[in-house]
Order: sequence, then structure tokens, then C-alpha cells
Amino acid sequence: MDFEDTPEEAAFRAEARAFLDANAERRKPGEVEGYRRGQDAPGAMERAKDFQRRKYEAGFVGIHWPVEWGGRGGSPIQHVIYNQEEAKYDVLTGIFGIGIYLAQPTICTWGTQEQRERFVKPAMRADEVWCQLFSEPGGGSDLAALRTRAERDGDDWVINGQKIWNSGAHYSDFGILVARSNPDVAKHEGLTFFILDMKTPGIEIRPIRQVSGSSHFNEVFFDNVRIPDSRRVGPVGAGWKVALTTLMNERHGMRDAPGPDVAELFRLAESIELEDGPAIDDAAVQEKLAEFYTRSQGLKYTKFRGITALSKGQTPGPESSIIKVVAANKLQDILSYGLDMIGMAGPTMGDSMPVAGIFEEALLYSPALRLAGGTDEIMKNIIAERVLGLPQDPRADKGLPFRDIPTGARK
Amino acid sequence: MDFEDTPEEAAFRAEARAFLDANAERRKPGEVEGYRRGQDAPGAMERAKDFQRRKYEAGFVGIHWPVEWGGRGGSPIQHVIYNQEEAKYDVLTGIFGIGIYLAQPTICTWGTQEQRERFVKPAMRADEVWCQLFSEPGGGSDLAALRTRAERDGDDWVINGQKIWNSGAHYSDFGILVARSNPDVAKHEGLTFFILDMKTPGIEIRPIRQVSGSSHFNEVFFDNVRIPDSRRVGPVGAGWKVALTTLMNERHGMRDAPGPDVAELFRLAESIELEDGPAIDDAAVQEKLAEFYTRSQGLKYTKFRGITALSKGQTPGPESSIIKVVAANKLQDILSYGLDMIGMAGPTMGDSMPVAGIFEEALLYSPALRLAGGTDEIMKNIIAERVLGLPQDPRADKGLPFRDIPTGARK
Amino acid sequence: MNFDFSDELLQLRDQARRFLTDRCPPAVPRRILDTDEPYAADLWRDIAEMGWTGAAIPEEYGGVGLGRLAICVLAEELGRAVAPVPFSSSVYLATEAILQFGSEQQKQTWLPKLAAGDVIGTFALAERPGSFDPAKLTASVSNGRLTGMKLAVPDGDIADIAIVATRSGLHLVDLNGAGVTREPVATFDPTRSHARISFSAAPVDTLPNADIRRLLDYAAVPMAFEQLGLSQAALDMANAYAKERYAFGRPIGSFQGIKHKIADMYIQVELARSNAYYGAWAVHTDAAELPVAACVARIAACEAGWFVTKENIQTHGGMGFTWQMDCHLYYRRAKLLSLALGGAREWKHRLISELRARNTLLEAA
Amino acid sequence: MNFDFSDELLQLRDQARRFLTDRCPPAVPRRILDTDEPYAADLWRDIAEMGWTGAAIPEEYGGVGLGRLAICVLAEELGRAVAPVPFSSSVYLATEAILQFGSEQQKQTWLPKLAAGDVIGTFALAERPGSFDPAKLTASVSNGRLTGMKLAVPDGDIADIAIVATRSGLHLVDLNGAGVTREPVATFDPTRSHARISFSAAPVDTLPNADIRRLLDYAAVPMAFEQLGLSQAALDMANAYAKERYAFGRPIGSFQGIKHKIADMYIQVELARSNAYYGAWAVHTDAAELPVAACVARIAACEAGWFVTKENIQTHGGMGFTWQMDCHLYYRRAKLLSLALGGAREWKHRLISELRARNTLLEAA
Repeated sequence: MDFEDTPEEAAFRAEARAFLDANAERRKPGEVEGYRRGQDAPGAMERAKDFQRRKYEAGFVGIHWPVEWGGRGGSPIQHVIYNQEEAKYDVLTGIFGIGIYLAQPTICTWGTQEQRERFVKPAMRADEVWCQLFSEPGGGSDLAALRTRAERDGDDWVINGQKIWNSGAHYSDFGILVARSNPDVAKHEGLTFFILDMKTPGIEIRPIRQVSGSSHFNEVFFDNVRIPDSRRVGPVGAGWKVALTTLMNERHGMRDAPGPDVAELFRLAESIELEDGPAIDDAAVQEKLAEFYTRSQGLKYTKFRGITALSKGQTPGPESSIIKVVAANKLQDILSYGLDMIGMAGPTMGDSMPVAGIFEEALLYSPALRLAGGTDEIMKNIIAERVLGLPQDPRADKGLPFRDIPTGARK
Repeated sequence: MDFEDTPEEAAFRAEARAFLDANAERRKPGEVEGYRRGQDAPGAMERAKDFQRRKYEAGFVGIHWPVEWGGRGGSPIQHVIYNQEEAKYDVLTGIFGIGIYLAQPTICTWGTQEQRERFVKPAMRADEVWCQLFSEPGGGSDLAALRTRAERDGDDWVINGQKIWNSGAHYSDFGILVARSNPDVAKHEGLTFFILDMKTPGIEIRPIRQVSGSSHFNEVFFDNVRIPDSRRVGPVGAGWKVALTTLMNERHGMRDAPGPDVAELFRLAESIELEDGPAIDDAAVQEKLAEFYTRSQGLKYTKFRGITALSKGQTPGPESSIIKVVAANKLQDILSYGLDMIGMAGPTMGDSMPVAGIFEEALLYSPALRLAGGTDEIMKNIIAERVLGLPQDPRADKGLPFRDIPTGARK
Repeated sequence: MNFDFSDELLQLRDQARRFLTDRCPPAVPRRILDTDEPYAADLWRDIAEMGWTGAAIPEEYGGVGLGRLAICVLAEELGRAVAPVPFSSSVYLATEAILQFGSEQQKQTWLPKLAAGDVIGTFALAERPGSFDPAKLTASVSNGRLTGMKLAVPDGDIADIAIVATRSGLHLVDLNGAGVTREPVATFDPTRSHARISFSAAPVDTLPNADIRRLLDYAAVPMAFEQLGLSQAALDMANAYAKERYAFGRPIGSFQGIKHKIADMYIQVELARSNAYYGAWAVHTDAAELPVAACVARIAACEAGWFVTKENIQTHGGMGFTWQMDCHLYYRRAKLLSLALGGAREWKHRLISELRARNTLLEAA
Repeated sequence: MNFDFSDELLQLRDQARRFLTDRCPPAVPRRILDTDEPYAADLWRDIAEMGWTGAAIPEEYGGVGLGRLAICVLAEELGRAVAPVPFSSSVYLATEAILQFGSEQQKQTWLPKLAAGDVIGTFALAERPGSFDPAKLTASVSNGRLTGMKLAVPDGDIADIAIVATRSGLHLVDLNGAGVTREPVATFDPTRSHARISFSAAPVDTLPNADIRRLLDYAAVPMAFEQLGLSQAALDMANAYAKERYAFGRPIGSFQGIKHKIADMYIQVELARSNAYYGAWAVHTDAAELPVAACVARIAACEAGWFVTKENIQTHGGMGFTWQMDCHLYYRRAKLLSLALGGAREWKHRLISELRARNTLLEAA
């Protein structure tokens, strides 16, 4: 039982670090990264694309992909090691994630040889940026209930409808889209998966303003948008199975909640005064800190256990679902307790506040972390069904043709 | 907004107090009543019956019942006032509750005139003691899934099967019983309700040992037990509707959880030493105490709101369901925190422990309070459906004949 | 026992609810959120005209003399409507301070103007992050002049007068007068404006016999009702959505994950309501238990407000964190109100001190 | 990184599980619960024969020298089996104390007997309700004689020797010797016996350089594994029942009220497991972080144990609180183990002291 790299892992880590030292700047120690700060800074996209190209040339994109996909043929643990190192540097690579880690594995698994040759390498090099067009306003957790229509017209498909929770449609070159090609069969059986050129006429993109005031997501409207059949991925009607490949990759990550954690709560408690002196000397504050610290450590070592499984060549399963649920709820608990300690001054926003105002900032974005990428309730269903083998919820929509599934008053 | 009686209420309270002063002894102040302590003391049943007879003669049984049932024709608030006063005295009346508050209102509502004349008054006078035979081992929260059979044979019904969670079968004269008279119709439609003479041959009573080691409940087995049809209550097949009258009366009460509450946790915190001095001076202990105190006060004033509604002539609804859920969970939280404060000495049972060992005792009986009379989950369903109007859970057994409802491996 | 509001007050509540449903739909706080307008001045004028600002002020000082229970009733409705008006600052705090601690002349001068809504008052207390300790205030008065700085004063940019706390007590300051500099500060709830206020030898009119803790106790009760109204509104919103929104072919409220969550929200709201009523009884009767009642009302209201408004967002799923849905109006305001007057942590600490000072109360628990 | 047990230890775990499934089914703790038998002496002998009692004792002292990780692995399995044996007292505490603080002669005298299971050791610390403070112990040693009283010593009635804590350190006492009076005490978990022990000028053999806190840290880690095994068993039991028990025509595990509860139980167990592994790493490497690692392992294990065992009862409904179902075996033992070594509250307090003493660790959080 140790935290050390094997000799092979250490060598790979050194190689990654050498590349990063040569091509990026280290983050300052103790710097707290707010939620998606930086992405909207001027010139950020160009710098990001430039770094991504160098990362690709150095062989650090698709590390654990087979060589036939254009990958390095390395191990999943090498991928983790590279990411651990990269996280210490001030680079922005998340925006290419959809293209590289969601779209291309789906295309490689289900697409044609032509599609693979056309799309994989440009995505890896960040020559082309991708976005995802799955969720719909009426769907929510019931992703497969999507209503955007795909109707065959000669060699084309004609798309009409609306998607939501899209990241980056405005700067993306391509999108992966799932649409309903047949409403007369059961929900999961009438879907088809497409690659959509985002410059096609008929696409309208409207940013969604979030509670935090910023807009990280869009609604995307389709008005007779045409997609050639050659851009279909997988068979007609197999769209759900194809999309599952994408979703499995999406849920694979062990996602933490960015924002104030126990270290920041400690710093806060050291900096402010309560009734009887510094907050950090208050037994009630200490007890809370101890509880949060224990939860944070639990998450940290749960991740280490996952990495160990990878390192042994095992595939980490849905166990990692717990990380998202615990981290997002912990963030809300921590920020609420932190604000409570700040007291009457707590509502004030901005860098003049203790710990750079991140508690106040987190108040506004933290609710999203319990929803995006699967709500707490969906994640618990996943844990219960896939890890613990508990039965599924009864299905009111089972076996019904899609158009007959009850939807309430909603149209 | 006040806590005062109206003049009429004050007069009634004085009358009740005069009766109680003349016929019972006041409890000592600060006395903590453990869970059902006292019921098993020698001579307790005789003393209880004697008091109950005097209570009946004085007109304090069935206070809010119509005169035609043998009641006083008083108001529900008078019933509450009498009970508030009685709670200050050392009397044992709970064992007659099933007969008086569950069986007789059901018989008065659904039974024949003969049944009413035969049974009501003896129950009120405690000449006859009653018990309830509803729950079954395979049923649990799904009470209507009961399997005990009632088969017609001439003028009799023949009962075979098994009941559970019965209180008092061994000292009861009569029982109210629901059994399945027709397994070929839907679950709720094939039940019939009976009055069972507990001295009938074929009844076997086995005490159930609880986690606390004591046995407040029995299993009751029926082997060709015969009930004359004249002891049927309501029509054949209407047993579920009849039982609902009983159950409504059962759930009416605003039940608290007996055992250590915030006052006892205070006393504990005053009596023991932590790292930095008396526990009561520790900020973390204080914060917990404040949280528990706030919850206890919330319950107390929720009850006052319910009493106010009664006093205004309104019928309190399922709102009171929250009291049981909150009280039972609060008890578990308080006892766990109390034991944690006691620390390494915490496991020791007995009066030598701080606050008379009630924290240790409560550990063993408290789980029952979250289950008996409706589990937390059922209570939350009741709140959600009946108070908030949320939809029912999907019913896998809907419309199926009882014998075809899936039961898993269970027989 | 009549542990409820009188029929007259229940009528006032219904009137207030109808009025605010009509005049303060969510579009009104949204207007303040989206623009530079610091508060809904039109709504404020209407409220004053209906006598709400003077509800607890005796008729001799230009009020309508309905007493503090009326304020509780109105506070619940203003909370429900997320009303963007300085009612809490001006009524629960500035007016209450003058009513309780003002000299006859101060009352005659200010109460009629406060009752009429012509003057907006506020209360300036906090000087630093952390909990409130009167002994640690640094703003000070000498020779009738106030010097010091107050952080994040609610409605500090729009108020005309402030009751300012110093170690020596409470002082009435004309915020439009000499020696006062105000700087609006951004908060996470822009539907209520806040300002940092610096005083540099500002003239003051000191309130005799002031007691800061007592003022906070009196204010905590209507504040608890405002929090309660807000929580009830968020619960109602979640409940309605859970019925109408379908997923997997059935309403999301038929899934116990959502259904039991909403039951939990209801439980929290009911406990907060019961404790708020206890607080109302205590302010109404000026009971010795007021400090305890104020603490439990405050603690339960803060707990319910946070839980219910965050789980309302969760119930709404992805839509819940969009600007377009109203969930965030409740969520922001609930946290704002739970920090105004100091957070629950602080009131828990206080509750235990009060309980230890009066052993008998515990028996009644 | 290899944040898992080695293949050898995983094999040991499987062996232990098979052995205990066979030799310590629930009927074994039930036998102790229902009779006057204080512990399962037959099981203890078998365990000793398999070398478990000597697993961490070097071969030179009669052990098998597998190290402390082996103890962690065995502890998890003993917890899962709710084994009614004095393993924690004798191995994590008495043996560990002698290993760490004993003189060469003390080691030579006692370790072989402890390894063989011929001598059962225990640890006697608590003298009063409340938290542990070495400075407040009243038992004292003078001229090599111990006088004082120790409350609720686990396995105190069956142990042969005790390591007794006083303000001056740790002392080895022959419990069958002069000056020792033992009185069994009833606890809420009769599957493990306890005794009050009075010492009246009992001869002691003092351990040089003893450190009580260090001993508690070392013991907290295998104890966390024992709690973990127990929690995992209760989770498995709830999970199995939720699949086989039907209500309303379907398995109760298909209702989200139960399903999400079991997911929450799983989450707690996983977090406790991860923290226990961290503790194992720290005892194994004798890391500077041990005090912190012991605290988090302990806190997470106590939290999981309580939540999982009480919700296992809840999942079982009415049957859950009958004597006949095994739920209560886990529930009693979980609370017992969470009080042995002091409750979570105490360890939280300690954790923060430790973290403040070593600022750098925080960075790694």
C-alpha cells in the first residue's frame, strides 16, 4: 500500500512534466480556481488551441486510445498521470473535451472508416472544435424522451426542434446530435445519431443566462436544418445505443466540485472573529471543519482507489458516481457554513471579501453542480441499480410508442 | 394570539383537575418516563382498570363522542384538555386506547345496533379490554396485502393465518380483525372485518422479543378459529373501508417519542467533562443543543397550532404526521449525540449512568418509533399525497386479483 | 388556547396577499435585479399608502396602531412576494428602535415620516466579517459626532436616516447630512441594495437607553416571518412543478426521490412556522421569553429558508438554475435574510446563553 | 500508486472471510447475547491457532510478522462477522502497547503469550463519563503499586492482563493478581463483555516511554476497519432484503425512498473505506500524518457505522427491530465500537488540533 509511481509510471510522469514545463506556466500555489473562470478571457481560445496542438504533437492527446484511432496506445493510468500533472499548469483544455473524449470515441466505435479519417485527427489537434446536442427542454433526466425530429428527405435528413444545455455551439465547428427519426416506436428505439456541421443554415444559438449571471450554456434551435445521410453515425434507429457510448464516456470522469473547500474554510476561520475570539478557536467551527475535512479526505482517497484500479488494469465502474454527488453537496454545505460565519457582511460580492469572495460566488453556481451531468437523484439511481443491483423504478413509458407516452400538460 | 383557555375551557380544565386530584397521584416533576415502563409492574392492570372505571363514571371517557354512542357530547378540545391534565398524573390508560379509540368508533360507524349495545360501554368502563389484529408478517407497510383467510361455513367464518405487531392479545377480551374473504378480487376489495372473542379455541399467542429485549408485541396464529357471522362488522368485502375508519383514528394522535429530549441532553452536558471543561461550556455541544431545542420547540408549537385548530372547531388533518417523523428521528439524533458525549463509558446500561441511563435505553427502543404506526417513508408519502396533493406512487398491483400480485420469492 | 392570528389579522394577511400578487409578481423583483433601480419605489409608495409602514406605530405618531402582530403578518406576505422594498430596514429596525428607545421628541420628529414612508430608515451595525459583538464595535461618537465605517448596510444607499450602533449605544444619523459617504456594494441578491457607509464627524441624535440585542430580538421575529413567507413560496413552487413536469411518462412528483424531498421541505416550513408564531406571541406580549423565542424563530427560519430554496432549484432540474426561472429569486433572498441580523450560528450561540440564564424555560421544552 | 492491499493480504482477507463465514455465522454472537458466556472461547482459540493474534508480532517474539496491514484486513472481517472475541482489546491495544512501548523483557515475557492467544490483554483508560484527558486521570501508581478505578473496560472480565493508563503513563497489570477486583457491567451490546476494574495497590510493570495518544491512534485504524466490515455487512443485508421483500406488488428496493437510502448507505461506506485505507497506509509506513489519518479514519467509520446500521433496521421495517432478525447485532456493535476509544466528537476535536499543528497537510486536502 503506497502512493508511489511504479518505475514506468514515474518515467511517464517525468516525460509529461518536461513537456508541460516547456509549454505552459505553473499555477501559483494556493490559487483558487473559480467555476470556469478564465474561459471567457480575451485570446483564451487561441492560446488554448495553440497549446492543444503542441500537446497533440507531443503525443499527449488520446494517450490511452488504440493506435488505430490515432492514439498513443498507452494505459488509462498514463492518461490520469498526465492529467494530474497538467492540472498544476495554467492551461485551458476542457473546451476540447467534448470533441476528443465524447465525439471521437463514439465515431470510432460506431462510425464509418471515412468518418473516422475525416474527423478524429482534426479534433485531437483542436483544428476543429465540437459540441454536444443531446438534452432538450422537455427531457431533463429523461434524456431519451427527446423530441427533435429527423425526417428523411432523399439523401438528407431534415432536422427540426430544439436542444438545450449546449456548451460552445457558438465557437464549435461540429456537433453530435441525437434526434427522433421514428415517433411510432418505443422511446429508445426511434432515435438516430448525427454529426452536424454547425455552419449549416437554419441553426439558431441563444445563450442561457444562469443564476450566476454568466452564460455557459446555449439553447440551439433547428429550423429545417439539413444533414447528409453520410453524416449519420450508426444505423437508423440505433441512436440511443450510439449515444450511450458517448454518455458512458461522459460519466467516466471523477468530477470534483470547483470552489471553496475545507482549506478555504480553514483560511476563513483563521481570518475572522466570532463571539469569543478567532473562529478557528471555536469548538463548533472546529467540529464542522473536522466533518468537512473527513469528507474531503474520503473523496480524495476514493479517487486514489479508482486510480489504483486503473493502474492495475481494471475498469473503474459507476462507483465514481459517488464523487460527484458528495462533492457537489459538500460544496453547498461548506459555502453555506462559510457565509454563516461571515455573518452580516456575508452577502457582499467581490475580491475584498475574505478568501477572495469565493464563498459568495459559489452560492450562485453551486446548484448547477448537483444537476448538470446527472442530478443527485439520477446518480443515486445509478449507484443503486448499477453498483448495488437494485431494481429499476417502475416504467410508466415501457413498451409505449413514443407519441403515446404521457407528458402532462406539456406540449 | 395567546396560550390561555377560553372561560369555558378553563372551567372544563378545573373539572378535570378536580377529578384527577381526587383519583390519582401527580407525577414527580422532572421525572423521565422511559418507553412503556410501568406497564408490566405487578398489579398495574388492576389499578389501571380501577382508575378507568372511575374515569368513566365521572364522564371523562369518550368526551368528544356523541351522546348516542355513550359519550359526553363534548368538543375535541375538551378531550385534549383532559389529556393534557391526565398526563401530569401517574396513571396508565394507554392499554384501553385500542378498545375505546379504535374499536368502538369503528363499531359505532359500521356495526349493528346490537354490536354497539353489546360492546361500547364495557370497553369504556374497562370491563373488557381490546386488541388489534391487522398487520401481517408479509404485509408491512402494505397493510392491505394481508393473507389471513376468512372462509364462510354456515353461520360462521373460519379464520386461518397469522397476525403480527399485536399489543395485548394475552390480556385482551376481544380483538378487531381484518381477514381476506375473497382472494380472487383486487387487493382492497376482498377483505372483511370481524370482532373476535380472544377466548375462542384455535388462537395461539407468541410474544415477539424486540431489540430492547422486552416483548411489547405478539404474533397471533389462527388455526380454524370460528367467528359467528353476527360478529362481522360492515358488509362482506368492505373490510378495507371499515379498517380505514380504525386507521384514521389511529393516525389522528400527535405522537411524540418518549425518552431523552433536549432537557435531558442539557442535564447530561452539565454533568460531564470534555477536553476543555464542562460539556455545557463547549461551543460545539451548545450548537447541537440549540439545534435540538429549536426542533423540540417547533414540535411543541406545531402541536399548539393543532390544538388551536381543534379549539376553533376545525379538524386537524394529516399535518400531524410530521410530529411522529420529526420526533422519532430527533430522538435517535439526541441519543446518539448524548452517547457520543459520554464517550468510552457510554455503552454501560443502568441507573448509575448519567441521566438514569435513558440514553442507553433509548438506543435499543428508538428504531421502533420510526417504524411502528407507519414508517418514515409511509408518513412522508402521506404528507406528500394528502397534504401537498402530490401523485401516488405507480401501483404494480393495480387492478390485479389479489392472488396474482407479485410477491417475490415470499410465500 | 388561540395560537393563531386573530380573524382581523388573517383578513389583513389575505388583503396583503391579494395586493402583492397583483402589484408585486416576480417581474417586480426581476426589474430590480436586471436594472440599476435600487428598489421598487412605486411599490414602496403604495405600501406606505396602505398604512403598512405605520402598522406598528401608534396613532398619536401618525401610525395605524395595529401592533407588531400586523407587522409579522405583512412580513410573511412581503417575503412570499420577494418584495424589493426596504420594509425590514425601515420598519423592523429603524422604526422599532425609535419606538422602543427614542425620546418623545425623536418619536414626534421621525415616526410620522416613517409611518408615511416619506423617510426610509435603516440600521447600521456590522463593521467586519464575523459575528456581532457590541464590545468590539469601533465606530464611536464623541461630542455628538460619529466617526467610523459600516459594511454592507441593507438599503444603505436609499435610506434617509440610519440607526447606527456604536459601543455607547444607538444613534440616529441623517444620511443625507454632513459627514456621511455612501458607496453601493454588490451582493449576491441585487434585488435588495446595500451600501458601505463611512461617517466622518457626522452629527448624531443619540437614542436614550438603547439596547442593541433587544432591537435584534424584536427585528428577528418579523424577519422570521419574511423568511417563512419566502420558504412557503419556494415550497409551493416546487410542489406545483413536481405535479406538472413529467419524466419517464409520469409526473416527477410521483418519484419518491422528489416526493419525499418535498415532504421534507414541508416539514421544515411547518417547524419554522410554529417557531415564528411563538416569536410573534413573545413580541406581542413583550414576554420575558422573547430572547429565547426570537432565537428559535430565527434559527428555524434560516434552516428552512436555505433547505427549501436550494431544494426548489434541485426539484426544477436544469431549468432551476436558469436566470429565466424564478427559483433563484427565492434562493438569493433566503440566504440574504439569513445573514442579515447575523447568521444562524450566531443565534444558536446566543440561544444557549439565554437558556442557561433562565433554567425554568427548559422545563417547558 | 497502489492504494490497495497487496495480493497476499487480499488472499488473507478471502481466507479470513471464508473461515468466519463458516465458524462465526450470526448464531455465534447470538449465543453470547443469549447466554452468560462472556465470549466465544472456541472461536478465539481457532483464531489464535491461525496466527491472527500474532499477525503483527515479529517472529522473534512468537508472532508471524505479517505487519499491521494484516491486522487491518483481519479486523474488517471480524467486524463483518460481529465476532464475539476480545481481538481489539488484546491485539490493537494490549499487544500494540507492548510492541511500541514495552521493554525488551516485557516483550519477551508477554508477546509470545499474546501471539498464542494464551493470554488475553486489554486496555483500561476511562474513569468517568466524558472525553479522555490524560491530565485528568486519577488512577495513580506509587512505589510500583496501582490504585484507582476504571469504568467499562472492554473484555475486562475475561482478560488476563491490562495495560492501564494513569497520568504517569501506561502500566502492565496482571488482572488475576493481587489488588484487582473486577465486576462485570451490563452494556447495550452483550456480545462483548465489559467490566469495572478496581485496583487497590495492585503491582504494576510500567511500560517505558509510553504515549497514550499514540496508542489510541494506532488502535483507531484497525478499529476503523472493524467498523467498516460491520457497516459493509449491514449495507449488504439491507441491499439483499430490499431486493427480496415485496410491498405493493414490487420489491421495496424499487421505491426510491428505500433505493436512495441504500445508495446513501453505500456512499458512507465507500468514504469510510477510503479513509480507513489512508489510516492503514499511515500505520503501515509509520507516517508523520498518522494522527490525522487515524482521526479521519475514526470519524468516517463512526459516521458510517451509525448511519448504515440504523438505516438497515429501517429498511427491514417492523421485522428490523425484532430480536429474531440480525439487524440489531450490527446496530449494537456499531455503537459500541464508536464509543470504544472515545466518540467521534472527541476525535473531531483532536483532528483540528493536529491539523493546526501541521499547516502543510492542509494543502494536500
